[in-house]
Amino acid sequence: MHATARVKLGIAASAVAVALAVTGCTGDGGSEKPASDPIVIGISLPLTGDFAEPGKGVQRGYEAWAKIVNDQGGLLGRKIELKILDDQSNADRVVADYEQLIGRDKVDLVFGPFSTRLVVPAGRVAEEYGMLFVEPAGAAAQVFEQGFKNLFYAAPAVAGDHYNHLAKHILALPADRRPKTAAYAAMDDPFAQGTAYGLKAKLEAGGITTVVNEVYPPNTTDFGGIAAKIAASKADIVVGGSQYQDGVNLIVALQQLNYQPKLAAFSTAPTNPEFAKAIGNKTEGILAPTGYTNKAKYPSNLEFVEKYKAQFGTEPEEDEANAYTTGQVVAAAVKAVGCAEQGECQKKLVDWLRTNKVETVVGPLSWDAQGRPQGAHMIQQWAGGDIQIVLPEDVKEAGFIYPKPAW
Amino acid sequence: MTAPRNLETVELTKRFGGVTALDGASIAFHDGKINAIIGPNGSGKTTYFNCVTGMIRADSGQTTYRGHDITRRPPHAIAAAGIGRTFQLCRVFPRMSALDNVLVAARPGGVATRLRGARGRAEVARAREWLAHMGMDHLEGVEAGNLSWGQQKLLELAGVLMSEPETILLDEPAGGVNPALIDRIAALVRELNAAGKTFIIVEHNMDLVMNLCEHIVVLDRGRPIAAGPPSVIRSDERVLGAYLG
Amino acid sequence: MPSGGLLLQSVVLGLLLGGLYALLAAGLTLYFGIMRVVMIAHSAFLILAAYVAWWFNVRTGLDPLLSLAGTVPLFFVTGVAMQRLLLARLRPATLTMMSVLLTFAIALFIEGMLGYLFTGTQRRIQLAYSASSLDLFGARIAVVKLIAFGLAGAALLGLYLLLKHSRFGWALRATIQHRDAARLAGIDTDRVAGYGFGLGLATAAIGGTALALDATVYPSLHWHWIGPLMAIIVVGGLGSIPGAAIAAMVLGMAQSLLQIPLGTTWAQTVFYLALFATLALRPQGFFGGRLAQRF
Amino acid sequence: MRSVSKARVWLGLPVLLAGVGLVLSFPSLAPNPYLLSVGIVVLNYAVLSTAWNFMGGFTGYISLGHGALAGLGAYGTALLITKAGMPSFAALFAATAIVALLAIPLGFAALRVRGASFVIVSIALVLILLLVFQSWASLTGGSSGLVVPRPFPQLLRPEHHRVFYYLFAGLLALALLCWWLIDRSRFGLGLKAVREDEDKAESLGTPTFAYKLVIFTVSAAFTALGGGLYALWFGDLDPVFQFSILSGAYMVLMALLGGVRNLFGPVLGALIVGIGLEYFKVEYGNTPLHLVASGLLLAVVVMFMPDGVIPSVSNVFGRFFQPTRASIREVSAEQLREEARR
Repeated sequence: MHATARVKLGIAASAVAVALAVTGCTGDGGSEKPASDPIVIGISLPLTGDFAEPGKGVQRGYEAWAKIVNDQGGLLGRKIELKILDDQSNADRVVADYEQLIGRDKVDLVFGPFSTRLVVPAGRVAEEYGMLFVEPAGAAAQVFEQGFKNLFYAAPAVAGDHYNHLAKHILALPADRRPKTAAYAAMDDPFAQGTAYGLKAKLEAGGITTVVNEVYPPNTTDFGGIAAKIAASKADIVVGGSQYQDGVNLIVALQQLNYQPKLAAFSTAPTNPEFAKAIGNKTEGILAPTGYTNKAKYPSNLEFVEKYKAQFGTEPEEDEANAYTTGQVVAAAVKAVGCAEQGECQKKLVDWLRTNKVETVVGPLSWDAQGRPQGAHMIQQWAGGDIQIVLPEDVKEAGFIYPKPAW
Repeated sequence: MTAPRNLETVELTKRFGGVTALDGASIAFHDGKINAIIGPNGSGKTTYFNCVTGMIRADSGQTTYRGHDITRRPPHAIAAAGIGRTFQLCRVFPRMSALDNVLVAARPGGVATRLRGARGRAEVARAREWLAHMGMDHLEGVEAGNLSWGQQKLLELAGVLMSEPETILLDEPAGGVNPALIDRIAALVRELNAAGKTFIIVEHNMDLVMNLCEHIVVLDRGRPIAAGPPSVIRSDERVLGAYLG
Repeated sequence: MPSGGLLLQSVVLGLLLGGLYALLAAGLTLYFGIMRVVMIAHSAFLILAAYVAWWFNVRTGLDPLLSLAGTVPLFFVTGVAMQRLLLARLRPATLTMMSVLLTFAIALFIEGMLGYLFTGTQRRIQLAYSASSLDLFGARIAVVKLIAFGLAGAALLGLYLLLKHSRFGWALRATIQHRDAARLAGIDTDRVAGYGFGLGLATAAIGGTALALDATVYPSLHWHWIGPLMAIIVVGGLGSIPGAAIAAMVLGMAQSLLQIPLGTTWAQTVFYLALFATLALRPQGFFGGRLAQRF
Repeated sequence: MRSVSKARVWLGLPVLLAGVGLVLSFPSLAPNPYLLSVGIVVLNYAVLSTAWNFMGGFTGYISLGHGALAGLGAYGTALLITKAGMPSFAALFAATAIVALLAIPLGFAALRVRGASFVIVSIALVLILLLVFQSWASLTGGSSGLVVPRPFPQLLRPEHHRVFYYLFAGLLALALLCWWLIDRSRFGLGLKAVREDEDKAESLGTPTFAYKLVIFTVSAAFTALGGGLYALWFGDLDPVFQFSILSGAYMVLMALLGGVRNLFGPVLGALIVGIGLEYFKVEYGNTPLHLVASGLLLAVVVMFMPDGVIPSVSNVFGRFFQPTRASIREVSAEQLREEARR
């Protein structure tokens, strides 16, 4: 019997040791830093798990930004140092990460993570520590409904506004050419669903009847049933609120049923470089919104594309650009206010962004009181094996094709 | 044959897939006797025990105990009605102490008693008494799995006795046990029988059965083929035929 | 009221889906029959086979069906090894519970390794005939789905013939019915159990390849298969292979038809509702034998 | 026997007090809020695996679905606050009561038959609740998740952590106390008999089904309390993480690793696995190797030390200090008493 007691003693002893080890190794967190120290920026990104692919894109964007700024002498004369943690696409982790970055590592600034699901919990940590929180990926409506005062979305438009140009174009068609019915299938994801439902609301208001409205969970892989419903409805247009693979699967399933709509719009998936190959090059006429084109003529974008190519060997895509934009936005505020550390400074940065406009690689950005950017996305279309901007008129690279040819 | 009815089954039938283990077994036992069920391997003896104690649900037929229908009652209710049993290959709770093995069987009262400490003074005293009765009082703190085979058999019996049954079903009490211990178990059965307990014993050891039991039922292929005192059974040709196949 | 065309289409899809479910559930219930083991890793092996098929296709450019030549024997051997080296060593008293945990651990291991080797990105085989389909009275049948169904059907038929008409099948069925009796009848039940396990895992190899033809795979996908499969084997009666096959077809069809009024997500709940209803009303399952009663 | 337990108390008490003192003083020792939050996560694990151990430890029924019960507690609490307007802690207790009630029909379906069905139901529970909570967006917020209002909105984050640290510690103490009380009760003895041999227990008059149902309900209630308190602390609920098989599996792993038959087994397991996960994340953060490691650890525990670390270690100690223990069958009562006094 006394063996048991001994074991308990041992357990307690090791618990003490562990606790001491954990507490001991982090004795000095809060000392003041001289001005010549680097500006440490804390970031948590999904480098593994569900959002790993876009997460890595965001990481490249941040790294490109830090390199470009450092090559030009840094910010306020201080070098930029990124401290990136992996949150495994997990909300519990992302909170622990920002907790660690702000509370233990005492970083000077934080940038946002990827995906709406992670932005809200992360934003709350930043909010409760009083940190400025500029994020590259939380486009869904509810991000801006949390009452966060320190949050800004560094992209042209929130999810619901992605299709604004397309909606306007469709509703402006002459009555005899205008589609009558529409089918919607959206992933149950705040962002993907937000884009499709933004368009749905506008088309319904314009008198286009919704004949199918399907929502599928993020892990769906069998799209046979949904495709059967859409094909049976013979809807004039089909709108997919998709991420990447679900969009591919849905399109293949629709093609298996030989469904030929007059217009097909899918978010995110069609802009992926692998997309055409994934659906066997049957891409003809597919539409997609995008917040960024690496052909944009904004001065900072020319610099970004050139230096990004030099650093990574490829052209930047939307995720990279949004991350870069985040860097640009924070840098503008830091330069204007003249400080970058925890405490009072953060409030000043927030106040400056609230009232000013920032030039970025996706164009000039400004925000409302909840941090929503005030713009819309461009619309791209696949034609002849290539994807080009067709809307709005002033930046288009090709003409809008309607009705779309068979796929 | 004037003693009141104890356990009684009418047309008890149980099939496993294509095998009929019990084929309309109608058997009656009487209070205060030491009974035995014998029969060749696979004749349905253990299935009979399992059915009457509710461990297996019979396909058809009826079981009564002292006039009450217990056919569809769960095993714990049948135990509470006063039927205790041991298992073919002795079963104890291997990782509980010998004392706890006996204490488990203490008759639970209401909800309040169940939440009280398991080692109430009265129960522990009674459990120790039964352990002492088996000559095992010095082993009360030992995990049952560490006991010898014979000790486990005795422990199992002590547990059953702790539950204060009126009728005790023993499934091969002499199986795998040395002769000295067999004598001891037999003495114990006689002693308890003298104190009023009824026994029903499934056993292959014919010496034990013939010496110990007053009433013997012979099962063959799931149905009783003979019943009576040892002297009758010994000379019954059907019984001999059943054993010789 | 849904149109006749949609109804027919759903029936066709349900049939095709049910076939795959039937094959996989047969494997899962086989393990249970042999060893009273709930093999949580069954669907993880399914996804593993699908990954192998995908990887084979990406690497060689050959048809993924050819990967079966490698995965089926490999999985068979793995199954035998798993039974003999791991599961047979657990204490019989706690076998059911501990085997669940052990196979769960194996599932985690496979998922983790797949994630490590191939990342969490969703993968899909691109075939020339991916989007092709046949017309059947107005319903479209995708060629890939038809191939998958044919594969599952052939494997199931093979399993049936093996169990009914071979000496090994006889020994296996005897082992499932009554292990002790089988041993008395001179059957080396340990050996039979090992081969039976290998057979079960081989069904996962075939099922995984069939799955890979027309679906997207990612490492954690196996959780979405194990639930319906477990529900199927309980509804069909644990340990009963015909029961599992019938339950699979019925539930697969129900899922497909329920998608029309309820949508994909809610339609999936039919499996779990059937599971709970079965356990509450008829724990031995609707087509099963006595085995299920005590488990 | 009596003297044995007395000796145990005398040796155990200082250790227990030291442990309690350490737990209580941790917030003052932790140099930053991050470590405090790690402490809360470990305490949460300890609460959940102790709650799991009501079912797993006593009856031997292994549930892989306790993650779902915690998720129900979390969502129940959150929904009662946001939709019914209840105060935070009233909602927590109401949600716990609801989950306990829900456990009755669940247990009825799962426990009527033996182990295998129970495991299947427990896994199915996670999967169906994930579907429901993902799909019923109008109520649960769907995949977008649900935001739980802060119970103490005026507190800054470090103070908020401190309050919740003590709340979790209190809940853990309550769970341990209950486990200990049941462990020494006749009810507990009956449950352990179920674990050892269910048929045998029933033949001795233990109403096994009723016992299992009651303990399952208790276990569910504590799990829901843990989950609900976590929701109040964490603030964001996402169905994918609330209804995850992995979280249930971690509870099993922690309890099993520490030792399911010991009061403090799950706590020890939570300490090891909780800190291990944190360490693994720091060292190998950007790979799914933590799944591989968890899988391997679980397999090793199942194959080689199904009774957990505490009995394995105490066996080693036992052999070391009392080489004669192997011949325990013939030890007399005097010797046992002698040993206890030493």
